Amino acid sequence: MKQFERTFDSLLEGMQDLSFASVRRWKKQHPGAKSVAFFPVYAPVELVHAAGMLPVLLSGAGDRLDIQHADSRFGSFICSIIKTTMEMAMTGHLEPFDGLLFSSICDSARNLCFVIKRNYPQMYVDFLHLPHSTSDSSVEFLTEEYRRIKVELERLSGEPIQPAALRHSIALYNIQRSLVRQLYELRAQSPHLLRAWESYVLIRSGNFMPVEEHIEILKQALDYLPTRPGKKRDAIRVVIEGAFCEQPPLELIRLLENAGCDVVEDDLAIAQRWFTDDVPISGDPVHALAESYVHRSVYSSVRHDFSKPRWEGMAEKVRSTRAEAVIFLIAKFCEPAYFDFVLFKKKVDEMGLPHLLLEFEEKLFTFDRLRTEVETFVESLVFD
Amino acid sequence: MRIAAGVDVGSTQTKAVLIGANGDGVKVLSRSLIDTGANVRKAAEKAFDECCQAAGIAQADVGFVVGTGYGRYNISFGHTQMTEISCHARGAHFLCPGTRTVIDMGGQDAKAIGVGPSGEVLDFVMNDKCAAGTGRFLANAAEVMGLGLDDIGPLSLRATRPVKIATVCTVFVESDILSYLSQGKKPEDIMGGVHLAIAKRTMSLARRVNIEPLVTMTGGVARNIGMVRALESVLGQKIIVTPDAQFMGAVGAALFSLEKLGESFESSVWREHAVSSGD
Amino acid sequence: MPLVAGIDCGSGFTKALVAAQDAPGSELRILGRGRARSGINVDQAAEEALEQALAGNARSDLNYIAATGFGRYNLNFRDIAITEITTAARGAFFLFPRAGAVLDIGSQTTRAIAVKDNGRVNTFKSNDKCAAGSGMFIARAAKYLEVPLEQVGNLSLHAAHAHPISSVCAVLAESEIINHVSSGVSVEDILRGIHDSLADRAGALLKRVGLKDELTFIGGVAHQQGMVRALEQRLNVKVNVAEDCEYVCALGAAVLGLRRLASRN
Amino acid sequence: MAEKPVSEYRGSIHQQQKDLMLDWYQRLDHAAETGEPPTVSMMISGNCVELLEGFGAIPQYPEVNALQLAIRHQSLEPILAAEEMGYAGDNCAYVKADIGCMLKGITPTGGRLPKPTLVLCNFVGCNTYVKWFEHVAAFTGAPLFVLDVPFLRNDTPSQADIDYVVRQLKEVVVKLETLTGRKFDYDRFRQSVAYSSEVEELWSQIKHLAKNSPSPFDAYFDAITLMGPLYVYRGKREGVEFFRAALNELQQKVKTSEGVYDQERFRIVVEGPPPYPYFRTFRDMFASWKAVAVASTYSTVGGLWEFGFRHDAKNPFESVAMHMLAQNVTNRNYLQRYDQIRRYVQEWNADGVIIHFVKSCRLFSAGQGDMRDYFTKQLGVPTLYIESDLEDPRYFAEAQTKNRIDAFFESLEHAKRTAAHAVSA
Repeated sequence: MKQFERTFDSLLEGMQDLSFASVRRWKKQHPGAKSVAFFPVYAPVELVHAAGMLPVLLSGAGDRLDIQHADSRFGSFICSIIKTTMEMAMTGHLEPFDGLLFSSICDSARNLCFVIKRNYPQMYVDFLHLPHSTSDSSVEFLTEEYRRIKVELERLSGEPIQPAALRHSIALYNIQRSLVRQLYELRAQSPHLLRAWESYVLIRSGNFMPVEEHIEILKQALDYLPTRPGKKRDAIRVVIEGAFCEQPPLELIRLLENAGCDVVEDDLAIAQRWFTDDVPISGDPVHALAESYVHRSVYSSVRHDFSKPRWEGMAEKVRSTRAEAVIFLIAKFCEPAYFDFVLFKKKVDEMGLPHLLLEFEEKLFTFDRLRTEVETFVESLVFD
Repeated sequence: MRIAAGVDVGSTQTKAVLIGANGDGVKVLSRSLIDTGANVRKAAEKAFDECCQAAGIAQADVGFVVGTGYGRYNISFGHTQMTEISCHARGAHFLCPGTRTVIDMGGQDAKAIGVGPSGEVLDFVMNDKCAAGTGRFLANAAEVMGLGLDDIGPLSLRATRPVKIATVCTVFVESDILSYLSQGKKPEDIMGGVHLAIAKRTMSLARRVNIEPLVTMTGGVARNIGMVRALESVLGQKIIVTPDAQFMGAVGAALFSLEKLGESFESSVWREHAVSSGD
Repeated sequence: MPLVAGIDCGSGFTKALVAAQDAPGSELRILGRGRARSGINVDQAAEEALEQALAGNARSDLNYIAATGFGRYNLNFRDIAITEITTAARGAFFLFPRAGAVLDIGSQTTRAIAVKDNGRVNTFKSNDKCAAGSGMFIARAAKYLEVPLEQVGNLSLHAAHAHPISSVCAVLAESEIINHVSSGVSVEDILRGIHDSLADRAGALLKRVGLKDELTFIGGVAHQQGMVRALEQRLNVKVNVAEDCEYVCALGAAVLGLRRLASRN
Repeated sequence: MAEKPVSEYRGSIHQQQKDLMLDWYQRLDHAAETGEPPTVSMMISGNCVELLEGFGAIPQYPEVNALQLAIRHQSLEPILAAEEMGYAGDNCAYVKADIGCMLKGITPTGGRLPKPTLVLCNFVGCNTYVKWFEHVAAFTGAPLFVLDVPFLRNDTPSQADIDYVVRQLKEVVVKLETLTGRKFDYDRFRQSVAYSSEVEELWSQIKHLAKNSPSPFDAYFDAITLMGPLYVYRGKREGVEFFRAALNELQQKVKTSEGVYDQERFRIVVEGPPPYPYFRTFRDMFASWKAVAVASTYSTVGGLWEFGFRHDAKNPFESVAMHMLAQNVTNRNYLQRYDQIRRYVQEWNADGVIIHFVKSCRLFSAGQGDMRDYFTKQLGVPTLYIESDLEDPRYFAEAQTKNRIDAFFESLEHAKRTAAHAVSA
């Protein structure tokens, strides 16, 4: 099992590969098969999988792509992931994908959907309206919306999606998500066995590989990690909140840990653990997916359930992981996260929890400013 | 001979140009360049005065003066005003015949201008709310490095492994630079990185206009060879820079003055255009 | 008698402060201060500054060296590295224990720090992108307005009516200043406008971390009376400025160094 | 550059509009004191004001408060107040101004604003609204109902979309019955829908008058002034009367060919909200070129009627749903907006397009560079792109903005002259 250590590096490599070699490889292995990419945050990957296509969750371009065209289409005050995704499109990086789906997370992402639609007519580009309310009519509507997408996907793949196939896909993703949940429990229990950046790499790698492969990797990880050498350290248990869409540089997550934080919970690559429980396999699978989204999703700044305030979800996270502080990690220009920060901050203040707000962009090369702020935060908690 | 003047009151420097027209064409008679400083009105007068002296021409003999640049409304002796966008296009068209795109990097604006066959502005884009890519951006970077504005360009050309600059926010680039210095990075690599970052950012915006050859660079930053090379590498084509790059706005203004003097579309200026845009 | 040094490795200058504690629990006594240009070699600059700060005491008598500031990790002979935010709070608290907040306007960044009653950092906030304004900004404005930096503070005191700078981006604000100049606004009024707008921006940061009736103002800009008065008037608080305000972080480092030393023995 | 002409509407309807809006604010003030009539906070975009009539309730529009504040140069104080409590520089300044006012008890008119009986988030397209109204509810303690309007993914809404919205509208009715203790008056609702269709017909005719040259009014700056009654009084007799008067007055101007300026030099289409903190300054920049807006997308935020849609008293709920889903600019997809502007340029015979990017509103602004690309490169329509904000005065750079606008019209002018020259030669 020792060789598992090397897995992190290979996964990291795949994660940072903008040529999407893994996708190209998969398509070579499955002649004629297609691949559909999703813009963050959540995506009904089961529908794509059931259609015999490879779903891929995009996460921007990190620090590996310079913006040389996208500024001409998107102006100031627009977040980085919008521009890097546009840049990827304008520089042919999205070529391996036959379809691209967006959902109702924010206004910028939605407009990007239609801008890409105009510029790349050969590609199947669609917009998925995920309800902002949780009434029964929302479930009914989303079921219909999924049926609409299903028809489009069937047109793309040329094959009808059989209910049995969809149930099979749901079952697979149920397994994947439960393994990811176990991984998070392990980390919250013994952060010294699994560093935050490692768990991040482990789950985010699921974004671009077949779910079957990802399940194997997660199983190996869960077998190996408990046996992994490592000693508990004196660190502050923190929850990371706000990085659900644009992803922070890995270096920033490492920086948090080196500065003396144990990240015991986070909302990084949140789609990999979107549901709080398994999606039912009985009954109409499309309805099951819709019903699960409306009633059994994790709380998120881009999903609204006004019967369960999101800040209560955060409070619950803090309690269940016995966290000592919350670090708000918010992408520059991310309006949903910044709006939520106000009400979340109100909550952490009520709870008497120390918190720190850090602004990031997926592309950062120097970290002195951020390091100083994180270290100060830690010092303010450890020095008497 | 008809004599006309153009005065370009920029945010950092004020430029004046005299041109004369007679039967056999139009030529630049003299130029002057001074720091704008805190008194814009005076700067304009001084530049104009120096320019006339250089040409040995009495101010009274100058038929018409067009003012341009941010301080254009402070030119007490100016007869009318034009924006520097129109003037740069006209000037570049005149001095660099065949110009189809002008990239102007000035003190507080960076612009790309699409130029038509008769020197008219077809389309233009200027730096948005973010001041990246302006001359001041470079000046600030140079200052943080403790370097002179004239040194950074040549220095940046010596970069072997240019550093990566993520943000083009002037303020944050300054702390980036400090970080790199404390990491012991070489000044030329830091400056190389800064120039490249600005070039990419500027072109990314400039692509809003059709960038067609010939591309002429104007404005104070055109003197910065490092910036010119960086832009060429990002753009993938040659950029023309004349010794008069900085005076382009003033030259254009002077040409408009000449037009106002009746040297209109039928004038030698326009005949010359016809010839130059023919080849 | 334990001897401790706090060394603030700033981007421009390295400042050292040596202090002693005569008896356990007693007030710490400052023995000397020293500064040197930081340059490339932090250790060298630190040694130089330390030499002055030792004020005759033997280098070998130093029991503990706490490094702070931008280059803290480049100081190889440190016992501990602490951020300039933590040490600013401690130093300010040592000098003005009643001030609940610290404002630090350096050349690059502006920072507001809320201090707990024992000198610990409660919360802090730095100016962010697109909303910058710091010493460097004033320096550039002064240069453009052809005013020596040391006169800026006084000139702005003699403004007839301040001419506000509205833009939050430092560079666009510079353009605004230029446009004010083009429209003939007096240098005094512009400088006062700059101080007022910086004060407002600092005020916004301070209110976010929590501002009461007294604050301690540190950093290079603290030398400018115009800025101090702008803060007092617009935030309507008591503003403390230490006469040697550039040593506050070094002092804070010494204070914390002494604590670590005590906890070690 | 020509001398500066008068840059304001000359006529009587602007005063009538002021009176109507003042009357509305007075009724809100009365509601604040007596609790009567019930009030509902809604967003302007795709508002369902007709539904409120069924309860004799009146609307509150946070945006109207915010923009009134900005026009009166009072928006910065509440914005700063909101930022002090944690709102970011990058959050929509409408929201910050509104929340800031709530905290500081500021209102645009000085009168009081009632705690809304219901905060009805008729979210159409603008994701920020979901947050905004959630915050309003959180800070006022007023009950919140989020009316989830599916974004228009294709050119027309599906039956599922319409059914979904109708179902929710009926849920709102039930909710309001319990909150107000009043029975929903279906006939009054239907009557209101009928008034709306009349108003919409009149408003549409007004919009089409701008096809005349000279245009009798500025379809951006003047249209904005006429929008108030459109949102507050659309479903009422007063609304019908006001817009009939407006149409008559403007038709008279057309008869006597009285334009906005003594001589109309340029016809433009404007995309994006205006910089309210510098509304007059901004208008003057166009006035100095005698450039008149013949159409604008912003004036279709509340509803898009010049292309034929009307509310329908025969199917009141369905037509209200249709209006929310497909007949306002914010819930229509981005490419439909391109096409809307294209039609304006061609059918209203414009010389160019002005795109005003506002920092606060990503719904409007994200991707406007691509929009510009479509017009300049695909259609060859001269297009100017400028940036500031609709509420936050800190993002308006006067000299830069004027410089860009002057340069744009200089180039249009030059193009006209070159063309003229080409003909004469």
